[in-house]
Amino acid sequence: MSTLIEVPPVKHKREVLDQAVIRFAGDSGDGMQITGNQFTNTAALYGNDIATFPDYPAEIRAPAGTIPGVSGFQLHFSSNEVYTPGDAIDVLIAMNPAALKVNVADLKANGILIVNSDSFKENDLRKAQMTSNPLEDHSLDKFRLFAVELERLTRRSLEHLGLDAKSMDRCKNFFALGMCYWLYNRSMEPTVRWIEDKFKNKPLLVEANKLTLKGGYSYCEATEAFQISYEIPPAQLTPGLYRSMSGNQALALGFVTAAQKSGLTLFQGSYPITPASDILHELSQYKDFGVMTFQAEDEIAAITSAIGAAYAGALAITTTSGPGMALKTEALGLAVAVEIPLVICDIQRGGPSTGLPTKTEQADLLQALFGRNSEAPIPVLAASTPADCFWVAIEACRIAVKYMVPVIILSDGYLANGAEPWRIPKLSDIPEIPVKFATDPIGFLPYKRDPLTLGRPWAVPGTPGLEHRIGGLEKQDPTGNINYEPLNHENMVRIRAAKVAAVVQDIPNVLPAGDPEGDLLIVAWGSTCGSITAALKAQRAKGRRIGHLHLRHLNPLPSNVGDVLKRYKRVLVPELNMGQLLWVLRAKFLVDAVGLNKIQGRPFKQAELEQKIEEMLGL
Amino acid sequence: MSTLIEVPPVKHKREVLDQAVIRFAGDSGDGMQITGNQFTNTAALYGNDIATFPDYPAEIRAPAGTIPGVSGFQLHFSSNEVYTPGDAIDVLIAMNPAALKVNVADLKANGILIVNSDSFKENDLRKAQMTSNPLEDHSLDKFRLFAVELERLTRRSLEHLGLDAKSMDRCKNFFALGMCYWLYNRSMEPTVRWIEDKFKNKPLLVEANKLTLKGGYSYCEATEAFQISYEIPPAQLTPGLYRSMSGNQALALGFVTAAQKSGLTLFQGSYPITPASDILHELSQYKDFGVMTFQAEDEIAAITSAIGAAYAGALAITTTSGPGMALKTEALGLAVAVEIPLVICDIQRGGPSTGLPTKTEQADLLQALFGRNSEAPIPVLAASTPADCFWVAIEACRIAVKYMVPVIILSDGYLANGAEPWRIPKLSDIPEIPVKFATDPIGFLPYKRDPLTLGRPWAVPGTPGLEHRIGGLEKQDPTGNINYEPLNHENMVRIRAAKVAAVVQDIPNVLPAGDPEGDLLIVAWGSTCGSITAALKAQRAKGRRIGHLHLRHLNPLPSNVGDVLKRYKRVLVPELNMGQLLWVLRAKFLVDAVGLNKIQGRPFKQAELEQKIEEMLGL
Amino acid sequence: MSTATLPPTLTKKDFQTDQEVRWCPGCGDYAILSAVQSVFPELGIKKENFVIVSGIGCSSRFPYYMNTFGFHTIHGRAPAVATGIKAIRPELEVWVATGDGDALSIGGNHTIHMLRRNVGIKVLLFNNKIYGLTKGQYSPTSEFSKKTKSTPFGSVDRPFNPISLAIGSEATFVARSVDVFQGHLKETLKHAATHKGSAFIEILQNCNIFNDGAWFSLTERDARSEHVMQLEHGKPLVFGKDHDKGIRRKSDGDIEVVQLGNGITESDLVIHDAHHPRPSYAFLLSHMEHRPGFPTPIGVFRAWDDLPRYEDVMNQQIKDVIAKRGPGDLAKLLRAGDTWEVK
Amino acid sequence: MSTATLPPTLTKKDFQTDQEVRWCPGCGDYAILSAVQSVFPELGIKKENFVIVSGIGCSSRFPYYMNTFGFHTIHGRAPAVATGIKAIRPELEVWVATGDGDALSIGGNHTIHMLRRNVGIKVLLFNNKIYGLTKGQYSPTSEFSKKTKSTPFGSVDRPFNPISLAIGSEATFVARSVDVFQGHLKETLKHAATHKGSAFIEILQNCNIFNDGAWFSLTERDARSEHVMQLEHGKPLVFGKDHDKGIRRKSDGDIEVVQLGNGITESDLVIHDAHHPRPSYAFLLSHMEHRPGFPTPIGVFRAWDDLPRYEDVMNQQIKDVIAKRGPGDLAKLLRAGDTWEVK
Ligand SMILES: Cc1ncc(C[n+]2csc(CCOP(=O)(O)OP(=O)(O)O)c2C)c(N)n1
Ligand SMILES: Cc1ncc(C[n+]2csc(CCOP(=O)(O)OP(=O)(O)O)c2C)c(N)n1
Ligand code: SF4
Ligand code: SF4
Ligand SMILES: [Mg+2]
Ligand SMILES: [Mg+2]
Repeated sequence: MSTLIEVPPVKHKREVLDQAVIRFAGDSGDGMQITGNQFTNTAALYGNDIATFPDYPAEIRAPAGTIPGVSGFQLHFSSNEVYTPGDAIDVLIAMNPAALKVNVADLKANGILIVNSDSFKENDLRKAQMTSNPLEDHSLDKFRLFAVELERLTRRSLEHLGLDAKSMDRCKNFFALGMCYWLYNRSMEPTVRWIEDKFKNKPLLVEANKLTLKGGYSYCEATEAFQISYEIPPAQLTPGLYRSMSGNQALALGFVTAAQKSGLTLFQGSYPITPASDILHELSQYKDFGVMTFQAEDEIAAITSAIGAAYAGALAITTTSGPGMALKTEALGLAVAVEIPLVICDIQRGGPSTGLPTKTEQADLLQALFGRNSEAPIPVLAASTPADCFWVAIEACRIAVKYMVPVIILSDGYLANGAEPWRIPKLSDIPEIPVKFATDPIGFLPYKRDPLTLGRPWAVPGTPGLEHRIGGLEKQDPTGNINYEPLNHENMVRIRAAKVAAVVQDIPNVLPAGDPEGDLLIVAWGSTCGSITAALKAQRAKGRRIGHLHLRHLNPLPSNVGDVLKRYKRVLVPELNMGQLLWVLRAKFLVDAVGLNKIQGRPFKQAELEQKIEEMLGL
Repeated sequence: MSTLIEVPPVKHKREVLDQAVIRFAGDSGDGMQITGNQFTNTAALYGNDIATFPDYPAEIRAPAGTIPGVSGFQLHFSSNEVYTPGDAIDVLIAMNPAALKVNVADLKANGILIVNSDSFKENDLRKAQMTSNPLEDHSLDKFRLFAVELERLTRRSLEHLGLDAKSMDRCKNFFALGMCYWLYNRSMEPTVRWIEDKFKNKPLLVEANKLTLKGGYSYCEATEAFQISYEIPPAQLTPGLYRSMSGNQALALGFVTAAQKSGLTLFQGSYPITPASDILHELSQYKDFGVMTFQAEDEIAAITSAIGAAYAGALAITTTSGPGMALKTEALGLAVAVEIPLVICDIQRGGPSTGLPTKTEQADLLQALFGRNSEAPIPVLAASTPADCFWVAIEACRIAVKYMVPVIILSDGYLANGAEPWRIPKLSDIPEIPVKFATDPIGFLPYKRDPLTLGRPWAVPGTPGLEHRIGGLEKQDPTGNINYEPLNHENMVRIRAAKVAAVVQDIPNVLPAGDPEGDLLIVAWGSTCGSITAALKAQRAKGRRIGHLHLRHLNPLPSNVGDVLKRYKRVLVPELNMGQLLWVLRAKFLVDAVGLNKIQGRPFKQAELEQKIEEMLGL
Repeated sequence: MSTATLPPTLTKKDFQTDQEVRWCPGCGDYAILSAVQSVFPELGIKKENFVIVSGIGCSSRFPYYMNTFGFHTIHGRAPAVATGIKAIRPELEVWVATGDGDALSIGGNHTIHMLRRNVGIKVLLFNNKIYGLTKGQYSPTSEFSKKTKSTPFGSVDRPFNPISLAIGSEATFVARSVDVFQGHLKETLKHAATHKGSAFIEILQNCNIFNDGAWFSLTERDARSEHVMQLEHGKPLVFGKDHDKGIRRKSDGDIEVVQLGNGITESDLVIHDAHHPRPSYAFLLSHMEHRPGFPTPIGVFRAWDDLPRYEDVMNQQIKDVIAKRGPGDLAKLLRAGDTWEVK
Repeated sequence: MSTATLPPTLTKKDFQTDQEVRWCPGCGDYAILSAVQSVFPELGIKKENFVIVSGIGCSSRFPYYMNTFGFHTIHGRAPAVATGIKAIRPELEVWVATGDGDALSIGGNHTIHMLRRNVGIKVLLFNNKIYGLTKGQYSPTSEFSKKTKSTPFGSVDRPFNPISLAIGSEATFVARSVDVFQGHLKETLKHAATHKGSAFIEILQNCNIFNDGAWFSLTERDARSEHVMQLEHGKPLVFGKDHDKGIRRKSDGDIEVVQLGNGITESDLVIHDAHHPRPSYAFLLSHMEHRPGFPTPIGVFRAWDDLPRYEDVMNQQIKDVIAKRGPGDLAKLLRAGDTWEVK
């Protein structure tokens, strides 16, 4: 039924590669995130390992065609294991001059550059603040440039459907996507399915998008455009069922799972903020799991409502990003004082203040550790990959209810929006989270502690005979009555600290990746894991004796960290901040560790890490 | 005219002492703070060196006679220099059983104990949860107990005046005060003057209070009560004019002085909170100095209104305590980002959460250093004695306007309410604080920096031609336009850090007290200064080679701290927290310093410090 | 009600704790405590189902003295904490004890949002027109030019009228009572207890230490009947020692004070309609005392109970989704979207 | 006004900046920007004396596009920042640009306190009934059961009526206008500019990306005159395509919609009194649109200018104290209280 552009098949070379990095870049209105996600999905379904890096324009919807409006999506797919979205790119799709300008520096020499030549008119160039046309001025000579009239070709594919011009132009990203599918020999099937589902009530749009997609594919097939196409065979991943997973999605699923495993109702108190809002969007869909989401009037109400919910017996969480985290700190102190379970997610972003809301950074570690009045220790966990967010969410909930403490999870913008393949676990493989509410009035005291965890009883309102009062004033141990005596206070401060320290019981000893001893240990946390893993691999392949310790537990630290540090001559701490874990390690272990610090709202490149490693090894 | 109780003079011994520690303790309604302040004033006017420690009951006005209602005031006065209010007490005045119970443990063996025996009836004992009467059960045998019927004697002194019983009883603290004046051979003159002024519109009360005061004095003179009295000669203080000064008062005066020296209007945005409220109370009286005080709806409005005032060209401050500080952290990030001058005072108190509002603690240092989202460095200063608060306030203002930065001042409950003699400076000895508002539109850029301080121009609204926009998003250097470019962000983060680091220019090298090198260096900050000085003196007198470095600048640290640390074998860091400066020193200098940590809502005792010093010296 | 469902009979004593009450002797808070302790046993609610949540302030010490579940939270945040409790346990009876500073200064935002959402919480606002706990600074209800610790030359702030603010925030139940009017206070509390949604009760309270006599013009024996008007649903708006004054509508919709007699009878007066579905009538009453010659109304200004409670809607939505979709299948959720098998 | 005191003549262009305007094409914010840029030159105020303060949100980008002093602060805090500016520099013309989330959700408390204090700030509240910047969550003005990103099954919150809330907070100037009614918007802005104290202007604004058409029932050509009623001081409350409907008082003080004609004339209608010293009349109007058949009023609900501005009282107090005591003598202050000399 659908009329494809019929073109005779052309002969071309086909090359087999390990991996490729492709970046789609265009205006925020050009659908680059969808395009990227489609390619990702197709690659994942095919069996490649993947890592993605969506790079949204900053908070504002900038005018079409301008530099601030550029939206990008990068995908690294491979027949080997993949750790990062890739430093340099093999293929860049640039939908307009602004997208070209912002992204071309990352394209490898001789890389493939597909541009929408229809949008390189004078007006377009001006919006991107370009004085000459790069398609004509030879500035792109070192690339394999393919200037394709995406608009004209798309319109031509669709002219028979009777769509208006705007609707036709909206399809052009799929023309580019079709071209890329051809280039990497991919099936259009998954995207076709997606189109059919997405527009199921709009048959005309189904038709249009499918036609355009196939148009792009056929265009390559028909013309001699590329002369070559690539084959990237599936990767050897651990067997299992996989799906692609972003960090925010994984957190949401992790919390739902923890709720189910603990038999508690999940309560989320939250106030929207980039890049944390998606957790709220996800969880608000899970009403069939009894999930209660409360969009509060501000971050303070978000956390205090969660404290109320926890007090009433819920598995309570609150999710935010840096500035919102700052607003929650007074209430965090209350959670510490009343010793109730609560999980706080901070999806870090560039700062200070409003900063760079859509960019990533790891600069809230010290805030998480110390950002409260007085001595108010809290366990802190950090996720290291998008999919790891799932497991960290579950672990945080487990610690919170077991020790009756608030627990902080640190993620960041890069993890939140980035995706990777996730091996879907069997539910039965995930241990239950045992929860015991206090019910027995005999001998009940609100601050009588479990000798192992030092946790106090969770005595929820409505339980006959357990009526009691708690609050933020210092409490007598174990009655919970208000008490201002000097020694009681010291005792309580030390108990609260001991309780957090006791969480170490649940933390296995850490084993560095790479060499178990040697010349250099890289210690890191959070989203830098992938780049470091890649750098480590490359450097070890060159015979260097280095290890990599990636910390999931930042408070308390695993008990053998000090020992591990001693087994290496030098210690490097790469962070997307000015050296925060570095401080912790130096203070705790008096180790003369060195920081590699990048504060650009972007992840490390593998090359940056390798350079620093070599520098430290005196190479 | 006034009818004193006529009694014949009795012979008694008089002993000359170096020093004494006296504590007045009673119910919050018993006027112990007034009594203590009167004795302090008299001692100061006489020329003794002094240190005081008022110990208020916790935030609530507890029922009369109960333990939580006990209010205390301790005074150390001496003919030598005084550094602390004293560990153990020589004389305890206990107005009721609860006051006795709470305080008697600190009374030296053979110390003088004056109790109001009229309030040791069964009912009184019950309120203090005592089962037997200590005046009868020999539990006080090791003290020199003076059970005085304060109520009866007071009433007798006043019966001719026709006052009601309640009003008469309210005078009884002055009977005790009169006794103490006799005991230490002090003139009643200053207190008589105070009474005359205080009650100037109530002649009957003037009469009653004077009579009671003199009644107490005469009682001692007449009876053989004490047999002995003491003489504590004046101290040799630096010549000059003195007054007694508390920390909160000193901060207020410091800010007014800084305003005058800079020619700026002082704006205070504040929300009441113990123990910071008195700064607001003080400054709100100084309207004749053009001081503008704004009692905001909360701490967030307090700091953001101050940010607005600073933007508009005021010398802006905001004052609070721990929980309020936590609420200000998001706005602190804005102050860092927009680079305006602002001084934030955190009068630390016991925590976490509401904690022990009237007790002291030093546990907000790490909050001050790191309690904000992302990289948002701020200079931090700490005052070390009540009078030092004056100078710290001025210095903070100087740094703020010179570098265009927010500056944090840390004080605490002990400094805030404690008092010491303050040598009143000559105004001409205090340097001006130069301020230059930008006025010239030519070449004006909001983030064009002074090469020395890295400060940006202070361009206040209303200045023709300087219209510009600032905000919390990342800004382009030096235009101030919004900018999300990776390298610009890194550059700006590093400039903000460099600017704070540049403050070191204004920080003189530090010189430890005591031995310039040796076996042990004590490093400390804040209100522990006095106790450490006293301990140091005592230990050095025993021949020990120790030094004491007391840090006023906690960020940046003075540039020679690392060098000083190296000159001692070991380093001890005593703090009223779990080891916060300790962290900083260990992280920065990799020094294996050891903490002495007390978290009891009270200052160190000299003896506690000496014990730890000796332990560290292996004695 | 069949006797089988009757909860055990409770008495005032059951609601008293062993904690020493730490308010100043003579503080109006005692009277409020006593009234609440008297009313709770009459509500037919099990003791363990009461939760009292408070912020910080003298008034916020309230939970310590009630032998129920109690949560003394942080300054201003009680309504938000209580909302979390109610969302999870709608069957609990949650009361908030708060002060004029706690609820209207730092906590103003949570108060107004709780009211607009109609969360089923009862709020007792102890209005002493001062910050008691921090020893006497002016509050958002203090009168203009008041001299306090922080305003030695008089405050420059115009106060909120708590009733007007609550009505402007869409409150469905708004009432006022007075610490020393024990009978009236108890009745008002009982009425509030029967209200399903948010109930906001301003209680005029004397702080005899820092603001003694703030309400004397209403509470002193002789002043009382002249300056106070009791609102009763269905009854005319009458006040005065001899019930000789009333409130009448003018043709422009405004109201005026009239002297009864000389042809003016109670039938000419405004009949109080607490159940009016729209808020403007209650708002008109709320501003009355600012006008010369007008009395201060006490009682229930507004009790409009046609609106579902927030927590019920929240929980119903979950039930509806489950009814429609079936209870969530976690294994399925984890496998949602495009998946692929690696062998 | 003598020509000597006339400021240099400014034009709309003087208020435009070189910064790219980064709102979505078609966003109602453009129209508001244009109206403000048109009105400012007409106010006779020097350009450097304008300060625009904002919080965070699409609407809060406003200052970047105005060639005046501008301060893009943090979410919800603009009124507090602006209060600090006004206190120090009462002569500056300070406008706040804010959104329904910024001003009424996180910033609700600062908004109501600024209004009760009557700080001389003009607040432009861009009400698009959605969180635009964070991509489409419901806001405190979103209608009940609205489906948004964060409420896929419909929101369970009842909205604020911004006008009612402002009046409940003692606002002295309250108005409403609409992005696309340029003439009306400009007139309203001008009126606000002449108000001494706090001026609160709700501007109904279309977010064509996340809440397109939120106000279509008022702004679409045919709907307009049926659903919108323009308030004009001293004029009867009339609306309808043919000016054939009006608002009349009922005897119980309430209002009703009447059809003009058949003996009912404009003289039977309520005459709009924006200057009424008491707020209840304005409050009555503010709730009108919730009732079936009633129109949505736009224009100035209340403009009562008899109250001094906060910053003026603050500064006057200082002047008064100085007048009485003389300017403070610092040397003397440092020596205050008991002093003693050590020789
Ligand atoms: C975050 C924070 N800010 C300030 C305070 C200090 N504080 C405690 S209670 C209070 C005001 C109390 O006034 P109100 O709510 O009227 O209660 P009252 O004592 O009069 O009953 C203040 C300012 C605090 N505890 N926490
Ligand atoms: C402390 C903090 N919390 C949350 C955010 C995220 N945030 C930015 S704007 C906004 C809401 C914007 O809505 P509105 O005020 O209605 O403005 P609009 O974009 O619709 O004009 C939110 C939640 C933030 N920037 N800071
Ligand atoms: S200070 Fe006032 S409100 Fe607080 S307990 Fe005392 S009398 Fe009551
Ligand atoms: S998201 Fe909505 S409010 Fe924001 S700029 Fe776009 S259209 Fe305007
Ligand atoms: Mg109060
Ligand atoms: Mg909005």
